[in-house]
Amino acid sequence: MIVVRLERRVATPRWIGVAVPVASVFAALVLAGVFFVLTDRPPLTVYSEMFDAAFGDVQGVKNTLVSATPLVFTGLAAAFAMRMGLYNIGGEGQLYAGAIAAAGAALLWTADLSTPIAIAVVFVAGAVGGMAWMLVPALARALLGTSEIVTTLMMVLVADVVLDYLISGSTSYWRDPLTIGFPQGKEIPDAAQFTRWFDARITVALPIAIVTAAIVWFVRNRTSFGYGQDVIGDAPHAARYAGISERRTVLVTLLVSGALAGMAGAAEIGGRIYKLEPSSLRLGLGFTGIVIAALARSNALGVLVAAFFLGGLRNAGQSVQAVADLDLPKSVALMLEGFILLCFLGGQVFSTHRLRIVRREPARRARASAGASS
Amino acid sequence: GDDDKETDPGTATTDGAETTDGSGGEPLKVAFVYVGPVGDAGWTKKHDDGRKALEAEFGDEIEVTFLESVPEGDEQPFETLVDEGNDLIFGTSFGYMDPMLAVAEANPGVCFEHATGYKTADNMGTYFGAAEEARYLSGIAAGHATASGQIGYVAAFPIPEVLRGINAFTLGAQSVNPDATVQVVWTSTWFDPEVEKQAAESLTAAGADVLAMHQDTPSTGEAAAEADAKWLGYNDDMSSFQPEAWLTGPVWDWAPHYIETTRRLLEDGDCRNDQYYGSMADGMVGLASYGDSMDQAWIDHIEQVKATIIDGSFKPFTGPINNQDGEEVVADGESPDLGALLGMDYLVEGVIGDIPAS
Amino acid sequence: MNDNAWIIAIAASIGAAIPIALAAVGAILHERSGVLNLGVEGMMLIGAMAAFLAADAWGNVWLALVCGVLAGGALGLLHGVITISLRANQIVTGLALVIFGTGLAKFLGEPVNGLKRPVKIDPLEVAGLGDLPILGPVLFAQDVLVYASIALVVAVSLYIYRSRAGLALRAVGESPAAADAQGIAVSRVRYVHVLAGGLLAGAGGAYQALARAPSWNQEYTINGLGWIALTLVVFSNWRPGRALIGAVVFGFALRSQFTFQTEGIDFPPQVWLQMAPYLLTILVLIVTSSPGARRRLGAPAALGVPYSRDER
Amino acid sequence: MTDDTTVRPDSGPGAPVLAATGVVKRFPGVVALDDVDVDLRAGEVHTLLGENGAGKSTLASVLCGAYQPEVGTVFRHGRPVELRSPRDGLAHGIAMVHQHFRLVERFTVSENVVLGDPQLGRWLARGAIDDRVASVAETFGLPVDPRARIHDLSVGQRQRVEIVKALYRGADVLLLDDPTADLTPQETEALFVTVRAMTAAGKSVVFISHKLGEVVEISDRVTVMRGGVVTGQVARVDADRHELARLMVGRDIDLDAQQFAAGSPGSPCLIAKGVTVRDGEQTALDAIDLEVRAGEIVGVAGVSGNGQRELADVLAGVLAPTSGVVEVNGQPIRSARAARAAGVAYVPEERLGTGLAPSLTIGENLLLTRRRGALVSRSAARRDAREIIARFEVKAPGPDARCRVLSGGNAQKVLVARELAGDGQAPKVVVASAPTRGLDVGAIEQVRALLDDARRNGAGVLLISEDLDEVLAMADRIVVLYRGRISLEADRASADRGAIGRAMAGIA
Ligand SMILES: Nc1ncnc2c1ncn2[C@@H]1O[C@H](COP(=O)(O)OP(=O)(O)OP(=O)(O)O)[C@@H](O)[C@H]1O
Ligand SMILES: Nc1ncnc2c1ncn2[C@@H]1O[C@H](COP(=O)(O)OP(=O)(O)OP(=O)(O)O)[C@@H](O)[C@H]1O
Ligand SMILES: [Mg+2]
Ligand SMILES: [Mg+2]
Repeated sequence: MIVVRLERRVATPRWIGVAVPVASVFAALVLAGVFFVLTDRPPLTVYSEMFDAAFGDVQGVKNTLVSATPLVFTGLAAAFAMRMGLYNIGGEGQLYAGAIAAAGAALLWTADLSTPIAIAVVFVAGAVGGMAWMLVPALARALLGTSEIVTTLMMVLVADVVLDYLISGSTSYWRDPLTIGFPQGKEIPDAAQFTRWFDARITVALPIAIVTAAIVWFVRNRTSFGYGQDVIGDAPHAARYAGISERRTVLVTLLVSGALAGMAGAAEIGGRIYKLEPSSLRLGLGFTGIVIAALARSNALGVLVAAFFLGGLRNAGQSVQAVADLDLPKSVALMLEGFILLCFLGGQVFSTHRLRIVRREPARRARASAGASS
Repeated sequence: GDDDKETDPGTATTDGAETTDGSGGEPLKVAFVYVGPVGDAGWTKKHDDGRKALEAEFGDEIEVTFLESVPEGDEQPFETLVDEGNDLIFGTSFGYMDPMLAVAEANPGVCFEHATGYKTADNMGTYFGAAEEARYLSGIAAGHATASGQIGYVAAFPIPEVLRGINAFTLGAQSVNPDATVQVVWTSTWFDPEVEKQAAESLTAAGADVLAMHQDTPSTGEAAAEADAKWLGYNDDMSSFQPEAWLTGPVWDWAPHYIETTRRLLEDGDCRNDQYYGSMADGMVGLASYGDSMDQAWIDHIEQVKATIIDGSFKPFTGPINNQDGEEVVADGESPDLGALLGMDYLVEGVIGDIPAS
Repeated sequence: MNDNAWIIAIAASIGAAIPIALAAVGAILHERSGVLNLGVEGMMLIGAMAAFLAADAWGNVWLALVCGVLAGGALGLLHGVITISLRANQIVTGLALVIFGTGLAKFLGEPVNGLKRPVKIDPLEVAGLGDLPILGPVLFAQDVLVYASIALVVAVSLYIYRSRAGLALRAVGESPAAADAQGIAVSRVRYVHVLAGGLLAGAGGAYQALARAPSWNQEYTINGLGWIALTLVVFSNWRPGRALIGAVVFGFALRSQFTFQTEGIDFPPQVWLQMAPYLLTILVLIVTSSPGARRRLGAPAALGVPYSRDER
Repeated sequence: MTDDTTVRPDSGPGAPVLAATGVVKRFPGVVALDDVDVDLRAGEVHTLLGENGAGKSTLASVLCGAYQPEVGTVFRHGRPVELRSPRDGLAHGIAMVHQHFRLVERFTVSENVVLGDPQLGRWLARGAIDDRVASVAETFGLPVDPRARIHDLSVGQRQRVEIVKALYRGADVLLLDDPTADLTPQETEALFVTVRAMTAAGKSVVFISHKLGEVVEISDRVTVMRGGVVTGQVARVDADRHELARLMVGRDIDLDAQQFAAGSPGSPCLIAKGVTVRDGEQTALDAIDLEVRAGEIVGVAGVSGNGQRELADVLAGVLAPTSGVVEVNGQPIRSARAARAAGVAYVPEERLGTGLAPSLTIGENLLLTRRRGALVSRSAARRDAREIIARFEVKAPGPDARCRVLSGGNAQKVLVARELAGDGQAPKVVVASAPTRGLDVGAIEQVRALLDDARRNGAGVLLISEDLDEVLAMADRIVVLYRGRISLEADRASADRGAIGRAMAGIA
């Protein structure tokens, strides 16, 4: 009898690290291709159009960079926690909270400030907002061991309600009292609106995102704190033994994770939306951040790559609608994203395991060969 | 594709800067940006119907694309459309106002038309219409149809556009049934079948036997049908959803405006930048088909009032009009100007329910 | 005060609770086996979409329901393959499933977007009892799936707590190694219940599409119901009966905001009603985190942990 | 590679009830079982004896169906059977009590017992089930409350539940994997009574252990394993501890290990006063007073589970005592950091998971107890790792190898080297828990020499070990820990084996 088993690899060959993701994406494209064929769209044309839209020309790349910017922050937020075995599922909510705080701070304080200080105010406020939204889940996890997965998720749903409440459910500070049409947020002062570069919406948020990624990488890999995270993530007993405070590390890690997601909200407010605008914030950037962290295997520099890739995919979904003849809905990007993710997650096992075909001798023959008398 | 960039060598010289020439050269590129999906059965669908009519009208002379489910407040979709060489861009949601204005100011060579807004530029106009005229007529239908005198209104957000609709509707109902009351519940949604159905159910539970609505889903009709009540739709002719409950409802027809605006650019190179307010007279606003439960006498009455609205001899908002507190807001014989209409911030006498959070 | 309005509000919240309750009960079975299910929203959407497409194609409401259920089950099975056989991270896989389900439902549902629901599951008056005061509308004027769902909740409760298979299910979720040593096929138990979770989420989605939403809309037909179902799973401490009650209370909390409006009552503010279920769930989680409470309450002990007999 | 003493499966009278031949089982990177033959006769207790990692658990798992061998056959009553899962094993009347209990904590005793029983009705009748479980337990003199929840039970009670589980399923072959590891002497004795009752009832028992003494007491036959091969098989009548030890370790060893010269103690460097540790109702340490002087080794003897782990943790600052104080050279110890700062080195009982983080590299693990600033240098750690690998002959692929892949002995070398030789300065106090458990002789000698060096350099050493011989060979003074109290204190010179043994067993 032949049995196929998964067996843990003793060592992971280097090529596996490249081959598995590449094969996963390829498998995803083939599987999604089936659905394109079923709906009478030539898959290769679809893919080449999407690639063109996202990465094909300067404008596409610019737009992709713009889409990728907030994703870097939310990706870092998820990755920073995930690498030590914590799951911040609530990046979406922390992003809203960060946006609320950033918009509020910008409205309150930045009118008379110089641009660099205004930028700092926006980002610091965003980080504080995201951190505040993480406070209850982080404290509950650090002090009581309450699963952060569900609490952070619940906080997303709460943030969603709050966001609507501030703009269309109340006459809050964020709402523009002068608008006579649909309820809208107040526009933040010019000083807090990030300058655009390269004739695109690329702003200071992009370099800040890249520097943040580098800092996160440094903290994870070069500092004592990052080392403590590694130890706790791997062996909490060893951490206790070495006098590394699990409580403190978990608390700080989750709060920083919340702050990073909040910075995504700040980047959106200062770099793109300029006011608190619920429908414009609700793009699932926080949830996509978790996906990015998974694709990047929690590596801060990998987050940059994965964010660029998914930013491109989203951007392609938006643009490809306008391609005549293909009749592609916007949802194509989401569908592809789903296929790629599932294939990637399913394929991950092959970087830690290999398939082994075990041929088991049938009992009778083995007995005969054992030479027992009967 | 690449083909349209290759110009026939023979016509290359004559085909110069005149992109809006319309004959022979590149087609005029027109784009639409929708807030919902094209199949939302309401607001976006009507705009998309307008787009289709536009394509049918001009055929090869124009090339039309659209983006759907585009979040508000974001400039990128408009920039992308400009980059793709569009000459005329329609944005069909209020929340596009500021992004469109910003992109319009940065791209003076492109024409923008924004629905429901109030900000304009040299190359950006707005358009909307007097839905209150059709609202008033549908109020007449409700006034006739209600037996209990209790009418329900599933309202969206407490903004002038919606308040105008409720008030016109109430005045219409009271014109045939002076004791009729209009109970309002607010959903804070434009499109949420579940929430809107629950809101509608709460109105029938409170005793309403006719329901009107201001959202894009036919949920209110479903709730009405389940409670044996009557229903007035909005946006599109929704009669097919619950024919037995259907009375009528205000509908939009954006096609004439889209065709006219495109024609001006295509033929005269004229980029509209006015604040256009359409009406029943010019076809932007209309009344949907009448349902089977409408009495012929009611229909005749409505048609008669409709004629006076179209010929301009009657305005739905004609004083004296009192607000909920009984204070006079429009004096006898007067009618509010466009500015007052667009900024309406009160509910008239006979409406039950508050304006929340304002 | 109009008593009738409140009675009707309660009756209506039962109908509104059904899709959530079905999905929540499914997720309870799913998670009782030790596999975390963050993908409910995706499974519901796929179920709703398949039911609608089938209704559109064949016009038979029961056939459509079956298609919705099966589509949800297919997604459940996919979840099983990736998390049980391929041992992928259950948290990320669940979220991936939401993205996948949403993307696929939107993509495949594109042609019917905005179309009127072709057929409908209608309320069933139980032999005139529907006209009884108070009880009539609440208990006897619901549709057949409401009764079926209530029966299902009872059956699932009995199954989990009183049956041999339920004992095995709980054991697998608490300690797969213990169950394995006693001869229980851990992977099979997990697959069966992950599938059940998908089927029921599909049923919830299908019900929403066939009984509640008047037309198919990719963005709004499900619109967060899956997350609410997940909230209920945690809130109910993985107990089906409490999840059903929770769903009705939850439905009522949202529904009552309109009855407050028609009754002219200002309190409580909508925003609190809307946030209450989530804040309460956080509170429940925190309260049950104490070591004492955790011994009896709380998530299945092995929730989220892949099992493999010969790997340590 | 089998000894000629090994018995082949046989049919006919007196035939083995369970046997395996030619079993090969591999794990990634390890051959856990290499052509192993074993058999079990009706009514006997057959012990598998071997060091950590010898393959005992793996073999038992093959016999009960939990693992499938790559090659080899399992015979039941002389007939080949294919056991694809524990379910097949149970169906053939074979049940295993695992080294780490397999109990559902939130379930009641009877729920755990009936779990997976195919004969159980479709619906559970709790009363009837409880009665059945109670009656099975009674038959073999195993008192358990069927309605109690597992999380309320002690280790010994849990083990009884495990055995009841096997008996309830009607197993007549029981595989007990290291059942005495965490038991008190009384509990062990009670277990032996049960085992004898079972064999008297015609059941057969495979007993796994690495404790020579109890092996000789309970077994009818002993199969000794080392490195995945059977190195010999002995009947009880012939059992000789030296011979068993030779088979187990692979060469002659001197059971009365090499004696170390006594030190010359100075002033007290580690002082514990009235240290009490309570966890809920259980008292792990009860008002312990202890003093270790510079330049001496104090040996702590005792059966594991009598408070050793808590004592070590408290002294190293890892665990805060409920009451009492610990001082090192006059400084109070209130945290692991404070202890490190005061010069305490600690080799914990659990090397992988506590002493070392399994997924981190050797280099990274060297950083664990070093003084760390805000930044860490992993490259410097890698240099140190290279040095340690060379100096202590650690068998490892390199400094970047994850500690998970090191064998037990090599992992221990890394750990001890870090604690005793690392960080540039010699420790002032060393707390070492079971530092040589499961190591081969060469490694044992190296580790003991390091401890002796520490003493010579003036450190006060607390050596906690289950191995009385080790304690007697190394310690200047001996204390015996029994149920969280010090039941005996003696100088090496005056130490009497018999008295110590009695103190360990709590016999006054
Ligand atoms: N699940 C597993 N995966 C990988 N290697 C394993 C596994 N189980 C056992 N091994 C390896 O197989 C060998 C034999 O292990 P086994 O657990 O059978 O030893 P043992 O004799 O029971 O030891 P102990 O006395 O420590 O319980 C060891 O080298 C061990 O590292
Ligand atoms: N999980 C694992 N992954 C990879 N390799 C492993 C694993 N476990 C053990 N090994 C390898 O298998 C070998 C045997 O390990 P094991 O723990 O059985 O050694 P051992 O014979 O007990 O040695 P020692 O006497 O030093 O404890 C080791 O050299 C180690 O490299
Ligand atoms: Mg073992
Ligand atoms: Mg070993």
